[in-house]
Amino acid sequence: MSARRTGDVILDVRNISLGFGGVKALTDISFDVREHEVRAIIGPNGAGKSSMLNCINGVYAPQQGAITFRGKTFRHMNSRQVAEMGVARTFQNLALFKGMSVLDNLMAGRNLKMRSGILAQAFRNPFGWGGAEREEIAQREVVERIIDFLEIQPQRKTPVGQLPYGLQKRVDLGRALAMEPQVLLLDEPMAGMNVEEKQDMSRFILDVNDEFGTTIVLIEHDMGVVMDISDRIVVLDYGKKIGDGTPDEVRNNEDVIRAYLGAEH
Amino acid sequence: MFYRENGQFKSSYRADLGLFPIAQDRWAMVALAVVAFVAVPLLASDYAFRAVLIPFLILSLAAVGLNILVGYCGQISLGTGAFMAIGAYAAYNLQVRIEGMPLLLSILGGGLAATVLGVLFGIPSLRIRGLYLAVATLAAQFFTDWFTNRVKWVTNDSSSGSVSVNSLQILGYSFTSPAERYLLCLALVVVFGLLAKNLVRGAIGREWMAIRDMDVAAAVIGIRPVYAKLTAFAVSSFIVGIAGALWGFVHLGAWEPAAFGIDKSLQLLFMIIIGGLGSIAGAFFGAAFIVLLPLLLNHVPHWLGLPLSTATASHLEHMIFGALIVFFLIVEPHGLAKLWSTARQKLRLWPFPH
Amino acid sequence: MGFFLETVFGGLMAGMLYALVALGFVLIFKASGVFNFAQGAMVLFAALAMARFSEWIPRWLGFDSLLLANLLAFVAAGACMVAVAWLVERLALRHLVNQEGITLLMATLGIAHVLDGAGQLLFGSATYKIDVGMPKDPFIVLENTFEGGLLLSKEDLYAAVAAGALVALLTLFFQKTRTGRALRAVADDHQAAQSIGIPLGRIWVIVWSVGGLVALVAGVIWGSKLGVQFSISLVALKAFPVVILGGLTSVPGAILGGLIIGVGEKLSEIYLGPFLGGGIENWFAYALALAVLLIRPQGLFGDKIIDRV
Amino acid sequence: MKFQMQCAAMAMAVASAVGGMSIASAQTAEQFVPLLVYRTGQFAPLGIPWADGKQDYLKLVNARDGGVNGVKLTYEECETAYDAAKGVECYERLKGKGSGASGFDTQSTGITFAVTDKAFVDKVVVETPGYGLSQSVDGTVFEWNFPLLGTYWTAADVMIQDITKKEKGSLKGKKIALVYHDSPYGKEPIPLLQKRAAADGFELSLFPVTPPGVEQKSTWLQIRQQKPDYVLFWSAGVMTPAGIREAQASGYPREKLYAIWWAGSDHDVKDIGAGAKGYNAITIHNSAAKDKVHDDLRKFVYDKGQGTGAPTGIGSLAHTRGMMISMLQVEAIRAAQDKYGKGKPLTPEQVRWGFENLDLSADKLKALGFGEVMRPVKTSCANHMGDDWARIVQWDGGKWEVKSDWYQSDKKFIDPLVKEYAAKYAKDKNIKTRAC
Repeated sequence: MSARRTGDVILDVRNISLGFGGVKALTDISFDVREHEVRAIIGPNGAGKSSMLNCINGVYAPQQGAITFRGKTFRHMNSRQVAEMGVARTFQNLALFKGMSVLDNLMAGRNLKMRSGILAQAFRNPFGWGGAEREEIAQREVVERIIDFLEIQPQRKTPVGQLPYGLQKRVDLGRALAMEPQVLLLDEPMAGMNVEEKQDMSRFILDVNDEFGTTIVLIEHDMGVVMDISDRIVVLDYGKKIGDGTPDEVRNNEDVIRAYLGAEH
Repeated sequence: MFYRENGQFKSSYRADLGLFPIAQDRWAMVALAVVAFVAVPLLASDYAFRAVLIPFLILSLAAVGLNILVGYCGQISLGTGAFMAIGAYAAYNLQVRIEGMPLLLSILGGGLAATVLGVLFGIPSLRIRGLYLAVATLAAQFFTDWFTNRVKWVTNDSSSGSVSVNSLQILGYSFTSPAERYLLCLALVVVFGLLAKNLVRGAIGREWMAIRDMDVAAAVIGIRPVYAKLTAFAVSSFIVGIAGALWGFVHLGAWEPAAFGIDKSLQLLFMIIIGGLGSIAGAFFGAAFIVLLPLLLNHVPHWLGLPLSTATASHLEHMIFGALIVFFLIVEPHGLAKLWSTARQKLRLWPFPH
Repeated sequence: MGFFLETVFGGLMAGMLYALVALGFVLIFKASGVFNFAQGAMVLFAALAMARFSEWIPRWLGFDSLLLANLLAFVAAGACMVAVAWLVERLALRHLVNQEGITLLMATLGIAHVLDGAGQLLFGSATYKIDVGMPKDPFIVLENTFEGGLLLSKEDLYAAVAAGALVALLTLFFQKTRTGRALRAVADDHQAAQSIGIPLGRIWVIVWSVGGLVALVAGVIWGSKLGVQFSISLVALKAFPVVILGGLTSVPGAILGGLIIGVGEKLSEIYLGPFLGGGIENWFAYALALAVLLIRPQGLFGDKIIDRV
Repeated sequence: MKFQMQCAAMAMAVASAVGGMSIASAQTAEQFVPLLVYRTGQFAPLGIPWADGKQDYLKLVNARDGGVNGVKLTYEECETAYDAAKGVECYERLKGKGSGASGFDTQSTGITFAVTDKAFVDKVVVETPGYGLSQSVDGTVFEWNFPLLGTYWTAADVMIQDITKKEKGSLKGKKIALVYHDSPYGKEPIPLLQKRAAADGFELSLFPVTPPGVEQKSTWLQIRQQKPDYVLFWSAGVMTPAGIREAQASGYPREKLYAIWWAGSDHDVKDIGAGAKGYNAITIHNSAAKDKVHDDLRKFVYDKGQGTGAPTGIGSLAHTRGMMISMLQVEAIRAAQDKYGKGKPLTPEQVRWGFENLDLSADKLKALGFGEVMRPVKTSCANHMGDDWARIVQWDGGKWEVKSDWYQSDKKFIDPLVKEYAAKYAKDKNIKTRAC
């Protein structure tokens, strides 16, 4: 797989602990992510996978630990900075902008790249004075490429709220891609999909990983998929790390097996 | 039949990004512009101008402003009246205190003053949400009511706290006749309406809507809630402030603080809900609805020659108005704008159902 | 010192009445998620009904006992409020389930218009009298502690007691009765409540009726004090800061909030007002609430909101 | 976006056109009197009897004398609910009816502000007996305003005079408080009172009450603390009973309360009954008195079942005031007819002349049936108020009792204020004053 291309550590999570009031969501989690690899985080429900991503995104502020990104270390992240550093994210249960069209959702992903000030935008005009119009068009072109890539041309102007689930998942991915990320956090991108949709989605993910060399951190329940596409896997259970390694290593890890069987029985 | 999109292919994104992508719409707009700027001034009566068109225009503008905050950015405000008031009083002060201050500048100044207040009272929105924020915005309302009443300086030391403005002049040309005043409002409304439209369809508009729809996700893609919310408050209260200045200067001419009380705030909220949240056009629909409905209800007994006592009539008017509001919210929670667009969709395919 | 206590006491008395109105908001918001702007209109409607019935019923039935008249009038007015609740559920709420909070708020504004119109149409728009024999004259206590003693108004005292009693009653109702528990269940989670077979519609009618009765009591108290006229619908504006201060979903919040606002605005007006030119208590109440919200965005007792993605 | 505006325009064009038809129905020998009223909302309790009185008198004139020299009086009510914007709409709707509106009694300070501004352009009369802008007494600036019989300044002045009398001629070192509706209406008397305080050496303290004033505890606690010798009470609507209640609750003697006429109607105190015993109110007319006009009203209107309100309303303070206001309107028309031709409908300009040349002598008033109700009044080009007469009435727990003789405000305090403020207004609006 793409393992051969993996470079050195880009994202390094050290001893992260997070709690809400009394409830411990994460305890002393550490793992790293290498450039260009596909890194999976698995674990039973409530293992704290999403909370982990939320810490990386700066949605939650962990009580302990630090996160190092490209050598810069943060006690806790600030969403804006994270985004500027090129970390994008999709969400477990769709956090799309329901009222906006597919196009606008993706364009929103480009906002970081847009420079024209509020006045320029207000006085935007067909003649391109002030540059707002030109900028819109430039960004629009990028977005259209993503739309083609994800094959959602026909839905361009539909409000995402009206799209079928599978497509919404794609838009979610598209919005993340629009940020041209170096690291892409995917929170259960295939949850609730049928086989075909899953295949499409895995294809997109791998393409992204290959073509743009984007590093991918993936939370997924479907073991088949995980084992197929990921280079290394972190296993969480009840907010603790119980395993870390290549698919094969993880497959033979007692704790992991116990956790999963336990979770099933 | 004639309202068809097919055959109109967009060869460039610019074409597709236009305000009115469909040719028929563009023509309709041109026609409307002609009517609004030429036909109406020639045809409409004094009453229509002063009691209907001018208030309608000004309130539409205010509604556009409010809609940016509530409809686009999802921050409910019950204090719009306050921002109108600040706009009006600030404009008034600029007029009376600075010799030969151009009217338009005063009005803009009013807008800017309102912007400042708006940003100030927008700060809580960074922490307080939803209905809590809504009620909290009443603080702005009541504080301004008091402020404009109590601080003599605001009313240029008028003994009673009421103020009245002098004739409206721009570059020596004075707007006295209702038609002239209507055109003045129309011009300003069109200008600021278009600016607002530009904002909501651009990057900043997307930030606002993103915050409205899913603020966490918005933050994750790099939108700063602080910036988005405060700009929404700023732009919104700027436009509302302009509207307030017009309301005071053009519609009332002389006013007391009560003219911008909480009733006005609620009235404006009605307009955008009925007209359609998150739609510039909706603001105009809503204003039309809220301005016209009472008048029509009020005229109905006359037309039918019903011998209703004034009191009975206005009580019924109240009830019907309230009932209609509820009715509209039930049948079309997304407002008249939604109805309008659905109608256009249908028209596009007519005579075929799909 | 004596005067300070008088002020505080006055504040508490006023606060009790605000709490009473606020209670109506909270009950309805808890169970139906509606921020009921019509609460004020309901107070007016109830008070008008009470005032007019107590005037008409004796005439209809040809007796003249003030007590009896008031009792019957109270029952009749109560019935009116239940009817209103039923109509509101039937004609509005039922069709607005899971709409945005703001839409519901606007709907209640529409309802408020209807109630204002209907109330004045049915019962008239002049000033009417509610005479439940509240003593009006003040009395003095602790004369030997402070010079001049503390001047207290019996009316306020009775009003506050009545309000307090009602609150206690409601608390019992919620804790002890089956309906009460059902109401709380609904408040906590609509879907869940429905799934275990609690009929939402009926619950709403009940809770709006309770809201109506609270409005009625508030209406009687304010009405017997000021006379019944359109303006008493404006006491609702006094209750808003109370509601958000206490937390939209908390009954004890409404009570405590009421007292805090009551005392806060009186103290501010008397000790701060003179420096600002007076008339500040209105916005001060809101400023106070706002300040608290900045520290606790969900109000003193409201439920906390955590983002989950 | 413009499209919607269009819809509005058209819809309204229709609306106003149809509305216009009812205008068309006016025949030649009719004089139109617009009636701005508020029978709903906050101030309805005052507005209803007032409106009834205004309409009743017009009915009476038509029924008894067949109009003014044969010119029938037509009228139309328009509900303002005391709201400025609504008031403007009413004004616009009615100003053109018949041969033009004979004069607007807006019944509201706020509406008066808004309408005054337009009256200069439209050339219609704004009559504000006992309210409105106090400086509009100055006819050289306010050509179209007529604050007949009195303003808030004259009222405040008379109150002070009556208090001075009670205090054996000197207010030195006395404390007088003004508890007022925190709005232009309530603030109007302040400048006069400050002048008075300076001159008579009493201490004036101000207590604004935020509208609507349902809750005044803190105000009256302050009153109780500072113990002013008298309280002038500039309230409106629910603020009045609320205030009286708090006065009672805080043990402030009602005898020391002086209320402006809008807070001195029967409905303000009736239900409080004994609680308001001793409450003083100033009145612009001899409210307590009945006269021929009341009997005529019964005979020609109510007995025929054409009364506007309930017969019990007749003779109530606000109702009488309403009739008086209509009477002034009618007499203005009559005066104008004498000049511009008897039996002809008049334009607003012509009626204005009538207002400016009102001369209601004692005999004239007697003939009109108002002899007991009010004092003679004579307006002029410069003085649009005419003569101001007012007296103090007191609530004895069941009815109003006349307590004082007629007072007239002290011109040496009023006139300079009027001049000063009128000049300021003229400057702000750059109106060039007329010579009189």
